[in-house]
Amino acid sequence: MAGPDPAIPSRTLPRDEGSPVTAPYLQAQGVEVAFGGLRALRDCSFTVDKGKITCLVGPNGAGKTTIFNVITGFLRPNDGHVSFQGRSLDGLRPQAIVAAGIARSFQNLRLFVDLSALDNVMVALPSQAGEEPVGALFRPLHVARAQRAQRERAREALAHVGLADKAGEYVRNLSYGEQKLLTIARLLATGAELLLLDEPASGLSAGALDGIMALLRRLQQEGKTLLVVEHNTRVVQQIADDVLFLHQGHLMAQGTPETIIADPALAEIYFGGAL
Amino acid sequence: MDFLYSYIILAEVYVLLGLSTNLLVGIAGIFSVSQAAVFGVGAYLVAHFLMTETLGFIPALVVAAAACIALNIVVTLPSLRVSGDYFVVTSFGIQLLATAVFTNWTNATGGANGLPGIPPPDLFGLPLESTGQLVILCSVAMAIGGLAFWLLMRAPFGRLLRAIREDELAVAAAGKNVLRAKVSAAALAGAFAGSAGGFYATFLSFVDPSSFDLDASILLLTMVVVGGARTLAGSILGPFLLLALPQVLTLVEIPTSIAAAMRQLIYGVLLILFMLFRPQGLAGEKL
Amino acid sequence: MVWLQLLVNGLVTGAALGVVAISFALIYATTKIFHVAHAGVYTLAGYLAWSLASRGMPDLVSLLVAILCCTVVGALIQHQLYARLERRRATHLVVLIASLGALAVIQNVIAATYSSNILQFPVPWGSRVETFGSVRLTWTQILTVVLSVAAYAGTMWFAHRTILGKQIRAVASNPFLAEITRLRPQRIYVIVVAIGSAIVALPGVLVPLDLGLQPYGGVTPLLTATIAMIAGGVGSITGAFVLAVGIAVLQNLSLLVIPGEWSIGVTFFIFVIFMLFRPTGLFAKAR
Amino acid sequence: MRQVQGVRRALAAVVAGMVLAGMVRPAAAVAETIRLGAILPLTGPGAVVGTQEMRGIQFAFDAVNAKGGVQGNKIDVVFEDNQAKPDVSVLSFNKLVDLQKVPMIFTGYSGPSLAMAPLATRKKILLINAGAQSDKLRNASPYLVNTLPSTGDEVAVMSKYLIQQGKKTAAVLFENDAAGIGGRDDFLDLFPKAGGTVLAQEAVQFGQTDYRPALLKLSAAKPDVLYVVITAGMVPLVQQLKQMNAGFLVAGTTFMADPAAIADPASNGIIHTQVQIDAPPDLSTAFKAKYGDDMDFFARQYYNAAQIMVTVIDKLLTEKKPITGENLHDTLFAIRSFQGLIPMEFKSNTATVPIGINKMENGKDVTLLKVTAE
Repeated sequence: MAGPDPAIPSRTLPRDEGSPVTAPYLQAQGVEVAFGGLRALRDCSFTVDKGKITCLVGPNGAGKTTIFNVITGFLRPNDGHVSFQGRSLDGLRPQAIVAAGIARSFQNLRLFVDLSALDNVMVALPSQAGEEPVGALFRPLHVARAQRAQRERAREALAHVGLADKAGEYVRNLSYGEQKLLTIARLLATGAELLLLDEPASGLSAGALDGIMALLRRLQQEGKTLLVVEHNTRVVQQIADDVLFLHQGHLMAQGTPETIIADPALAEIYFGGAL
Repeated sequence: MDFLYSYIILAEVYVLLGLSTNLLVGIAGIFSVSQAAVFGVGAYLVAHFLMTETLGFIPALVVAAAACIALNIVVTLPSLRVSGDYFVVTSFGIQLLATAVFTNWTNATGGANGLPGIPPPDLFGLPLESTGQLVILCSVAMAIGGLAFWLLMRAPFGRLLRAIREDELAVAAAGKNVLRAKVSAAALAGAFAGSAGGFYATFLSFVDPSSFDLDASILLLTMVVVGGARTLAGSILGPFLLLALPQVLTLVEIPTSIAAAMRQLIYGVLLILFMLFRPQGLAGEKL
Repeated sequence: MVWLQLLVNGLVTGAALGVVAISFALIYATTKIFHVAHAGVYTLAGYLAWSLASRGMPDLVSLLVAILCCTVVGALIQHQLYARLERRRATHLVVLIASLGALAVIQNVIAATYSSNILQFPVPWGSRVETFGSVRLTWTQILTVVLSVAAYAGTMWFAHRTILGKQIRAVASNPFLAEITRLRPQRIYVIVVAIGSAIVALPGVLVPLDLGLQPYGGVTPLLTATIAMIAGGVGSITGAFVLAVGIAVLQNLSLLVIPGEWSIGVTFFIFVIFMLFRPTGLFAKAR
Repeated sequence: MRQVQGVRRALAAVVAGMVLAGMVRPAAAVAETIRLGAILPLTGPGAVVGTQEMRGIQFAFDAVNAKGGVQGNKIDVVFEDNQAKPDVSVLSFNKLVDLQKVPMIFTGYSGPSLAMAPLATRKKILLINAGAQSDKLRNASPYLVNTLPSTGDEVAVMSKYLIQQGKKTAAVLFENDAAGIGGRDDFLDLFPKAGGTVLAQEAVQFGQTDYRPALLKLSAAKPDVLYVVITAGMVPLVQQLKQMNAGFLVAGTTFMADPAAIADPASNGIIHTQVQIDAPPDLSTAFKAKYGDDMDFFARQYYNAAQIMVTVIDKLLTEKKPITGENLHDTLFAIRSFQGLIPMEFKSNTATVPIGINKMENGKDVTLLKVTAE
């Protein structure tokens, strides 16, 4: 299937008039982040191409999650810029960045455990009627109607990740693998076209691993761009079009999975540093 | 039947307050112990307008609710900046500050003497004097409040607030404006508490600072806890039961000299037992 | 020289308040429980000592027995209430409400046993006056300062120089890590609350020695102490003590510029503003 | 659906709550028991005074009942705790009147009494206040009767006395509640009228017994006299005054006459107005034996008020009139003069009682002179 799934809302941003059409899809330039004395990111620069699956690798503490936090507006960098489709994201709040078309998942999932799977997805659907009190109070019928449509869209997002039959389940009753899929359904519901996934494959059984990788491939085919933090080299080799190697908050190398893995210096850092 | 009526009226006023507390504490997860202060501002404002005959009851109620919306947004602002126990202490501080203002701003509040002789509520110039009429008025108010609460909770807004209570960061990552939702919840809670104050002042025809102190805030919290957090049923159940409890306890034969302390003691024991064995209250969801 | 006497009085009140603050800070920093029932333990200490002293026990014995009893009560609250809640994975809110319940129980057991009259200690030596230049202090006040400073020094020594103190600080900084290293946080928690209760028993006896006993009198000192703890930076014993003294001095001196009825209101107003702009406290270490 | 079910359950429970609330003390009492009510603060900070008031009433009726009651009718008093709060008072009032059918209620505290006054007028229920002295209570309701003079009467007497003694400048220390503020307002009004000047005033919170900052500030104004209107915590007050070694005279109202404070040597030289109400020694002894506390001013006041009710009920029974609030009210004013613990006369809703000026000396409270206020 080519092109975005019609069930999943997708937004594209009008490009800035002046910017050349060739502006990188996602670009980080000289990003600096310091926590107290620790420099988590230093002069970190890279680009991500539209339509690709880009994997972000590097030893623990290399700053992978930190760069996610910077891109999605959870963390203000001390210096440097991030732009998306030629438009600067500097100073934007997380919700504005989601509206611009970038959404992220968390390593520790951060699902709403007291809500059903369906509600978890519905929370993320953009601009719903009755999401503010005035509409909820004074246009109840309109809200109810709109909710029926929204519920359908959420169900489709669930179906997309293979959780169609779990819509009514509470999160705490789902298996870990199902919970990981649910976070992806929640990401899809936001309608973002660039998805930032933080270790989507960690802690999964071999079977579930294959399922996730197939799902990521399918999302790519549907026109999504993926930036994935991943430790598992097998996963990286199988899904990545492009690999960013981060070390001590700095981009060490960028290339295809084959070139990165073949580089003995990087392997030394990666495996040596990890031990 | 006046006793039963006044019990119902008072309970209904507390139901409105319970809804307010439930919105803020149970649903949005902003643990405020200063709701009685907002309640008090509503009561004093309505009292002021009726005593100076500047406004009728309904317009006065609307103005009071609007003022309390603004006020509640201001007093919950620290919760956006500090979290958890820090906000609890800040909120305690706000409550004590409000009590100091009610007690000492004598020109506006009558000070510790309070404001006696507040006229009964009127509907477009028609005064409602008998307790029977007041029961109807307050029942209608409670029904409207309950309906509003129900509508809010079943709308996406309710779901958003529940999600925020669980994980603010995840809500922000889902592209939602957490700040706006919290401020909206605070505003609504202010409207509920402010109008409850209006009904309270006109029913009693007297207000003084002791009705809006820290104990009142804690009583309110207890009502929500016992009734049950986050549900309409719990918000109704709590006030009705807790206001009846002292009456029921008079059935137990204990020496008068210690009866009152014993009653409060049982109250404390109930709180502990509920927290230990039924934190969801009688008809609510788990806190 | 009014200001000098005001300053000295503030230092006396503040020293006692400081001990309340460090006892609460010790408990809060370690267990993360907002232990409101601590106000009850504080009050209980005074009543226990009063019972013994008025039955002819030597004053020092009364004090020591009161401290011992409070230690046991504190340990029981942690072991029987908070630990149970912890096992049930109760939220912060639930624990706080249970603590409020425990406070109500202690206060009303006291009120039922001793009545709610203000009781005076039968110690004639307490009101004897010593003159230092233009400053006049009672023996009780002098004793309060000496013992409070000693309690502060003792707590500092305990926390930094003893093995148990170091273990407590380890658990406070990272309970999970401490668990791996087999420090058994739950056991440490019981010990910490017991020690905190023993410490708070000291001002619990000294303050009523000067100002009389009231069953519901513990809440305001505890809240003020909490404010001192937060403003001083959670985890800093010195910060809590110094800020408590500072607040008491300010409350005393503030009378020179504002009417006394506003002093509590102003304290909390400053605190609320403070929380908006520097929520981590003055003495907090950079993280 | 769950929500709707929950609401239904809640409604059921609400009904159950109402039934429970209505179940209070089944009205199947003995026929010849006369039931009266009392709404007093029995918990919270106000309980200090409320408990004494309750004991005074209970002590009086226990004595009457022990002797077989009033013309064979036992008197039963139902006590309600209002925590000194107006809203609880209104609820308690309606409960006592509707469920217990009481014709009269003893009250104390200004706020609660003012909140109940309109209801008393409407329902013709006699309210007897023997504790609160706010001036607003004088005209709050024809059915609200005060068995003690208001603060204003005491302040007037003291102001005149102070000026006679050549004390022309004053500072005021008052409790920040209805009683204290009322007294302060009276003093600010009446002391200048008598020819004096008020230099400074300072408030303290009820039950807050650290008076030192306020006292220091007031003493800095160098007044001839410090006028004190505080209802609780007298012992710390006199001790702290002694500690300051201030050069001014200390004067107060009836509230000053706390037996523990009088017994404390630090109180030497303090003067105060005293609403005259004495208990004979045997009565005091019996009271102390029963409750372990001295029969203080409030216990005596409510004991006296209870005796007034006994007299009124006795007359009603003799006249074979039903005991209703209206009849109690009318008969009280028909009798007009009572000889209880102190002779008092009801020219208006507020009794006219002699007021004394007392001085605390060596553990005793000595009456210097007696005046009857207008």
